[in-house]
Amino acid sequence: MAYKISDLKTDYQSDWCPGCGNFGILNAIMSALVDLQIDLNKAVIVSGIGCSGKTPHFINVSGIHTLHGRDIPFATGIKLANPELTVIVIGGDGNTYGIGAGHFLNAGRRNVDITCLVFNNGVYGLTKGQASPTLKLGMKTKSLPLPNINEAINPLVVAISCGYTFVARSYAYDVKHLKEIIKQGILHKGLSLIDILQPCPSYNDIHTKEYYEEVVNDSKRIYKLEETGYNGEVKDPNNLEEVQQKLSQAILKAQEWGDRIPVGIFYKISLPTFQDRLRSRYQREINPSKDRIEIDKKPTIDISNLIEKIRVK
Amino acid sequence: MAYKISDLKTDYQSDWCPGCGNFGILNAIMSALVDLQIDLNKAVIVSGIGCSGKTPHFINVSGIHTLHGRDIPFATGIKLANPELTVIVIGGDGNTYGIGAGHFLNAGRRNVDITCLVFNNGVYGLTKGQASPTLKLGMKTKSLPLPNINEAINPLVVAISCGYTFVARSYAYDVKHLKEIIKQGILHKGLSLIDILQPCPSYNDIHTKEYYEEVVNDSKRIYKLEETGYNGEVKDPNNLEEVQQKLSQAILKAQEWGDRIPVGIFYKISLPTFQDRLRSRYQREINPSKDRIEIDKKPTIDISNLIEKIRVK
Amino acid sequence: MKKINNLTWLIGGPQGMGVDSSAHTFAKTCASIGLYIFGKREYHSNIKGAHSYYPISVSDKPIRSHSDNIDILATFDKLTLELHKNNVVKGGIIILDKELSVELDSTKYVIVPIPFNEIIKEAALKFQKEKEYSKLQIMRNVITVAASLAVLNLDFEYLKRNLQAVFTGRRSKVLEINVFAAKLTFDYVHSNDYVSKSNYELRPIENNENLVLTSGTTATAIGKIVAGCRFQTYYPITPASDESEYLETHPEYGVLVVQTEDEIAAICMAIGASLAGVRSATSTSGPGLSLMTEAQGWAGMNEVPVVIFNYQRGGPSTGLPTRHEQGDLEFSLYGGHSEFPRIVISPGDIEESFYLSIEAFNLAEKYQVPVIFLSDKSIANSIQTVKIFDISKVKIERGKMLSNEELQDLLKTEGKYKRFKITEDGISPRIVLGQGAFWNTGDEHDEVGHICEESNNRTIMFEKRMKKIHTILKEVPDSLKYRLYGPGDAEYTIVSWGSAKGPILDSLEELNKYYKINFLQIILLKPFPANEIKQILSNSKMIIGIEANYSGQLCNLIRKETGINIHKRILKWNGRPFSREEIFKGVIDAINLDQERIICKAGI
Amino acid sequence: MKKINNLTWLIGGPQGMGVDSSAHTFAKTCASIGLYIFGKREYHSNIKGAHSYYPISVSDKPIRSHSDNIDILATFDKLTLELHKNNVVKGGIIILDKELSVELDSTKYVIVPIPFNEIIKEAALKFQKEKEYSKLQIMRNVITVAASLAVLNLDFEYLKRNLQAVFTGRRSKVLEINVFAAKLTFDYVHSNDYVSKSNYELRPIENNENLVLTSGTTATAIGKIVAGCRFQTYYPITPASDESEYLETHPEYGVLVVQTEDEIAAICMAIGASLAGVRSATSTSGPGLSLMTEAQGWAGMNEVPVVIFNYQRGGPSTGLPTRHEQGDLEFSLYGGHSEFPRIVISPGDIEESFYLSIEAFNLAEKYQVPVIFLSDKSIANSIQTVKIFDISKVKIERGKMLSNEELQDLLKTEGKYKRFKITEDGISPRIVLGQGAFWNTGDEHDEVGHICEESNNRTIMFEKRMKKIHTILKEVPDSLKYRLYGPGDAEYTIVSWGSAKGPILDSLEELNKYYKINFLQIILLKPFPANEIKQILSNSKMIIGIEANYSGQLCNLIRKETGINIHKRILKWNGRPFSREEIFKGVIDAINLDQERIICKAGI
Ligand SMILES: Cc1ncc(C[n+]2csc(CCOP(=O)(O)OP(=O)(O)O)c2C)c(N)n1
Ligand SMILES: Cc1ncc(C[n+]2csc(CCOP(=O)(O)OP(=O)(O)O)c2C)c(N)n1
Ligand code: SF4
Ligand code: SF4
Ligand SMILES: [Mg+2]
Ligand SMILES: [Mg+2]
Repeated sequence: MAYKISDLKTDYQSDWCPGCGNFGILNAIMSALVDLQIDLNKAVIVSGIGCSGKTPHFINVSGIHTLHGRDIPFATGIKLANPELTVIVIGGDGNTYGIGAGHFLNAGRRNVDITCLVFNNGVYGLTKGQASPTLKLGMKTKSLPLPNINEAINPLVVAISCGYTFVARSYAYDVKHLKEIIKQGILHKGLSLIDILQPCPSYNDIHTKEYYEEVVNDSKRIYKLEETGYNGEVKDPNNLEEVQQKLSQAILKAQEWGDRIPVGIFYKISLPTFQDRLRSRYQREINPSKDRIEIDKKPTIDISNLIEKIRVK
Repeated sequence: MAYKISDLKTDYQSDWCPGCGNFGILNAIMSALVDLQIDLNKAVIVSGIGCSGKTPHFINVSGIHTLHGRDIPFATGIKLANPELTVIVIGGDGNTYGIGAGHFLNAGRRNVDITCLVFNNGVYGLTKGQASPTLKLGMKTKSLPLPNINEAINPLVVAISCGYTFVARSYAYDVKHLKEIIKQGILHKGLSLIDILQPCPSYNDIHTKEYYEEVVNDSKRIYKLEETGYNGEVKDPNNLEEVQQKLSQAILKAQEWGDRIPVGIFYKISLPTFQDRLRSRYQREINPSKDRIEIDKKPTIDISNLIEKIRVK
Repeated sequence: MKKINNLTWLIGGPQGMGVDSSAHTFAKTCASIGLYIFGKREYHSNIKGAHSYYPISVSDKPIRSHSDNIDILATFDKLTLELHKNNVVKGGIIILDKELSVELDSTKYVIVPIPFNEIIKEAALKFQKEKEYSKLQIMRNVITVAASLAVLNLDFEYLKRNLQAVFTGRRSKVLEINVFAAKLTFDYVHSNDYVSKSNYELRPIENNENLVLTSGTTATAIGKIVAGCRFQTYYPITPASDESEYLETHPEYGVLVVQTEDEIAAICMAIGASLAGVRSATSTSGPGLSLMTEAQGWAGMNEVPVVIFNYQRGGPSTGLPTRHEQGDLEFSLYGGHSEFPRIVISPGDIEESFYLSIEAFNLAEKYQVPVIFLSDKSIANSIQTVKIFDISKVKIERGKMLSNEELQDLLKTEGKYKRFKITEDGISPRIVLGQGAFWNTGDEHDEVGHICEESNNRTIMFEKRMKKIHTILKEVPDSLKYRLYGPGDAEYTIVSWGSAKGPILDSLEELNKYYKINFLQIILLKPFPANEIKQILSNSKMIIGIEANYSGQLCNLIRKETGINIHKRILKWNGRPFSREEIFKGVIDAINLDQERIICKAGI
Repeated sequence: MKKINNLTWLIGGPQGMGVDSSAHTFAKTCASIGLYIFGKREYHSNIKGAHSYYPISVSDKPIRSHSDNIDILATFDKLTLELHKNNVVKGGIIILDKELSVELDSTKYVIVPIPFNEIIKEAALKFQKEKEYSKLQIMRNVITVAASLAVLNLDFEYLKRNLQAVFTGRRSKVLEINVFAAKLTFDYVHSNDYVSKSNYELRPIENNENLVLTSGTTATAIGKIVAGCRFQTYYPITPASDESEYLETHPEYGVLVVQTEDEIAAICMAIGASLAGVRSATSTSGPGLSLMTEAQGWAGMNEVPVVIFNYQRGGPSTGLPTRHEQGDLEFSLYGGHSEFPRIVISPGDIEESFYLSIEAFNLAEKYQVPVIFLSDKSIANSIQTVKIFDISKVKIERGKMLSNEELQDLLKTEGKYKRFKITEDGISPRIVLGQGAFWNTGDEHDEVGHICEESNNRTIMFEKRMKKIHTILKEVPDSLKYRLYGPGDAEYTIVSWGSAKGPILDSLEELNKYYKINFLQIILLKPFPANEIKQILSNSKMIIGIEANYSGQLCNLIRKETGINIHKRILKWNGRPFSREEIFKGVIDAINLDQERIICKAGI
């Protein structure tokens, strides 16, 4: 029988601040699971550290709440060890683009089939509102004693330029849109980044719900790419020209910010996942978790060929 | 009196392999210093770990041979502590784009006035030729037992998208071109990345001197951007349209690879450096190394205002 | 008869609702009438809503620890009442919302129900802020404090003066309404005659000591400013970041503070700045310290003075980010592959945090080694009245740094500057970037600083570095190595370190009524002053180790370094610091019970 | 009379010029005639050109260490001659290029000048490769080996057979020319009558032992395959990466090898894979281990079995990347903030590397803890003839893993699966990702795995984890804790660990001619088997610690854990492993000299 959202709730009470955007995201994640009816035993939520990092405790599938910035490597190990698992990764913007940036970038090189959600609130929430790597130069949220001295990075452009095959943005309070994007991210075979604009009412008084939802020049600040005819999907990955064009378009679009903030899928391409590459390297499907390594405590592997090579003759 | 290249040599013998591209780079660095007549007491070369990392030992200015991937943070600390120093950073491609990627990316947010050279040879040289983050998927150098299973990143695009204000590429065996680029990088006020195509004859038999210098379709594979009329420099940093256009142009251009490989300055913009930002934060020039902290072993600072605030009254 | 000027007051409530600021107001007001204060902050790793609380001990004598026994429990939510009421002493006072329906034993407690909503409403009316009624709920804090001070029969003026000091700047526009609400509360308490029911009273006293009321992170930050630290890096982490934020909010003192992308960058930048001749530091807690492991070895290898301020918190891993532990000792001693000289010092309280942070830089520069300043959450987040920092006691010693003239002379006589010149004491004359060329490398190197794999050079250069251990132990004065409190000829010796000092000192007098006991506080943990410690401990019939960790890391260290066995261990790892009652009982038990480990578990 | 079948042969030359392959050919050939081999590889952290060398000890009895004394020095460059000639014994043989003009004392050495160029030319001519003359210089290797074996009067067929084994695949097309050159060399040596001048000879013997000739990294890699390790991560680092590359080049055994972006990712991925039920490991050396500090704590906190293979090399920092040290012990014991249970085991040689790497996974899974397998550069890079790996001895034990059926039963009876259920022995039944929902967090947690800051839970949960220490010490058999060699009732006891075992064993017999000495090798370093070790050591009149580090880390550990003082320490930190002569002399000195530390410095 199909499971419902209520089946996905744990006893563990979420302890986010009232009005936190995370509630919307939590909702969207659970709804996406419900819509897709992902096998609950096979779903894993892997998170980093931060307010965002607490999410797995609130969802009734396996939850691995890891270290600050290391969620992607953990998730990679999990997925490679058992490719049958559906692996969703959750990190804060400080977590993923700050301390975890090296993994964030290098993960692109592998295209492992996991879905990374970044709760982007412009601050280090759980440590009381220091500027995160997505807060722009000169901004002064209520949590900062002085204006931000660092420039922001553009996570979408970085992701596109280092190999992510699904790059999208959504908004915490548009649960419906977010849910759809998450579903597509999960369904996408390959590495997905979904950057989620997440108001943090406690510390970020600049990127608030009101800000994001404000109507500027007669249209909502946040608008949906798909509603403008934008299509980020590469139809034919072998068509270099199309790839080039979609890539440039995505990078350009990702730079739009201010009065108009686009959400949706910026870039999507179907390329061999790490699993596909392993298949050709090992000449078979690789699922280490399925390997029976012992029978009655005796090793199952035959190493006589290896021994033969070093044997003294 | 002006110093010459011979004044820049140390007693310490370089121990690179015969034919290594690093010799050309070493030459270019020394020539750049000579051309600019940088004050030798004020020049510092900071390196990571790898064959590349040994470079400072061969040059007669202060050389800080740091940890694998940590050269940029060390250099940042040095430059901020004493902005009068000329700081040149040297890292391998594994060093800077692999283990050091988190710093590489986040350094862009600060725009500290240092010049980063990356000796890009496609392999982890000093550990015997494993694939580096710039080796493309499926390539099999002579050092690899099996074809590379990871995709490459594009360091130029990443640098541009995370805030580097001078992004260039050059080639180890074109010492003249490389020297000029290094000079411009040093003169540029802000964070520079110079990615240097560096043949590693011991391990990389794909990106060889012969490969780079090959004539394909009647023209040399490596060609100079400036010779094609390309101009990566933003004239007016306040002109958002120009910035946008130059940025897109650079990102597009940086994707060219194969039969035609461009070298030169892809992107250049004049923006406030971290030092400039500090100046406005502290309302004076900040050079911690010039602060006299004691006189006759007595602290020079007056903390009575701070004490007043916590004083029991 | 009323108990005068000696009590523990506790306030609790949901995080983010003003518990801290109430506690500070209460503490400051008490301090302002000449009393001594110790306050302990307990909070969850959560931004809003979880239960936090803050006991403040007040005394007419210096006080350095918290008590498990609450004399006055001030609450404005039910949870606080539930959680803490069992710790209220008989005859204690419970202040609560009049509207809360709870059963409390009024023969045991003096119950003071306060009509929070009525007071707030009245104030709102008076200031025409009825529409902001829900926002005004924040005044529950002031009302709670006012009720407490009223019951204690303190003159309203003292509170008023402190409110004036608190509500400044942006907040000055709400000063008046707060004062008004406080006054209403005072009047309410007085008119309902709770004062006479109270068994406690506060009275202003003469206090000739010049005191400050401050926390460990602030004391350390000020210490850094005095020490001449001009470069500080940090990556946000509880409870360390308070210190960096203090420095950040005081740019006029010229400390360049850099928030880095991670702790690896933090330590590497600090080392870089030090190479340019700047006293530099980084502040962190457990997980951050773990990430600084590799770079510490580089600093050791290249003999770079750099100071890591580590505020221990509950571990391992993320652990209990906002809770106390003294669990990082062994890691601080041995973090990093292979061996290199390093100094580990640990302050025992807020006052020492100030002076020792200055010494940390002196030691780093004199011996050209990385220094770990091992503080802890309890020191970091507690507040205490301590003697005003005496700058005239402070000396800044930068060790063997060559001036430009000295360098020129050296170049003339020796031809070449050798950064790692072999010397008797293991310390080489040092120049900084900008003065002239020198080389560093994480590889083993020759005297000049170039990579060198030759085997004899290795033997000598490794030994040169390690020689500094002997130099340090020879030169560092006893006062930086340890402190001995209590009778010199005691039968029993307590040995401890870090913030356990406070509750130990606070129970030592009482303990000495029963046994002759002294207390050895170890400050220099690495290199370990084995000779001195051995001598002191060998006079003792029974040695009792006290530390807030599972295995007794200091006890183990002492055995390793001196061969002396610590007979009893009083340990605690539930995330809460020792109370003075726990120490008292623990020591009595240690002496009397046939039990090697005594585990303390108090605290909510 | 000639010395038969007992000699040390050494080859040296510029890195990248075939020193290693020459040594392997020589070693294999000697092994193929029934002899025992120990070979030590010494090389610079450099790709091409720096001096490297490789002594091979050959014996008719098992041999486990290198010698400082060279019987046969085979060189093809002058530097090698200069550096090593003083170690050649009187009557030893020096093989060199005839064209080298060097002064050598021919009364002391048997000098065998070889006309390398002539031989190469003749071979080139014969195979019509005159144009490739400079490329053919690589044949100097084969010629040197051929000259050596010829002087030792071994039948050419043995070398030929080994060359056939070496020159396979891509290289088979150069087999013939190499054989031809080797034969020319043999003929040259014979026709110039160097054989009769030689004081050494090799003769095939009957050897009933079934042997393999292998290195530490290979033995460990094969051990992993047998153990069922199916996920291995690494970031390139010397000397560890050889092991990962071995696994990478054998994909048919199904070990998924991932080269990561750094060592932090390496350990985190391995932990991740383990959570999915796969035996997983990562291999590294010092700097990498330093970067794995934080994640170890997470694994400890979440009770995840994961094995870190750490090949110690010269430190601190980058140190001496290709040289030996046993310096990471203390760091392995205490790496990471706060405390968590962990196992540290150390193999003493190549053979143990195989069996212990399997045990490492068993221990990790049975006790659900991170395990550090502490090997070292000497074990990693040495080659040795060891008994063929006996798979029938191997047991795979996965501990308390629940099958799906068991999980269903549990859910029926208990309602809920609790990953961190409190149990007597501290170990909770384990399920893996894919079986059902469970939670992990680096925060302190409740039995289910959710964050929990409550103080009693903390006390209990911390204790639950630490309880495993007792369980481990109780259950692990003595054979995994230590090994005792030599007389049980010895007056003197050597205590050591890791690769120092080889030279100690190789001198023990000789030492026992003078004193009654035994040798205690400690394998399980954490948790420390204090009771067992204490009992063994307390019988001894003098305990002599031997280790390749500066301070004697094991000696210190023993004192910490048992209170027993190690009387003498034989130490070495010049980057080269102990030779058997050093151990012999060191122990004699330890017994006779009034000197606590005996420092060894041999090796180039
Ligand atoms: C290695 C390490 N450094 C620092 C911390 C402290 N820390 C906990 S949460 C956090 C900030 C998280 O910010 P972000 O990733 O943006 O998540 P958010 O709380 O905003 O969701 C930090 C720095 C840590 N847990 N580990
Ligand atoms: C933390 C750490 N991990 C691994 C190493 C080993 N290591 C030394 S050099 C090197 C490779 C360097 O490759 P790259 O940065 O590309 O420099 P190259 O040698 O190619 O110039 C590695 C991985 C190290 N020194 N430190
Ligand atoms: S601090 Fe911000 S991100 Fe964290 S729970 Fe509160 S509102 Fe949400
Ligand atoms: S290995 Fe490659 S990069 Fe390193 S020195 Fe040799 S040729 Fe140069
Ligand atoms: Mg955030
Ligand atoms: Mg490289």
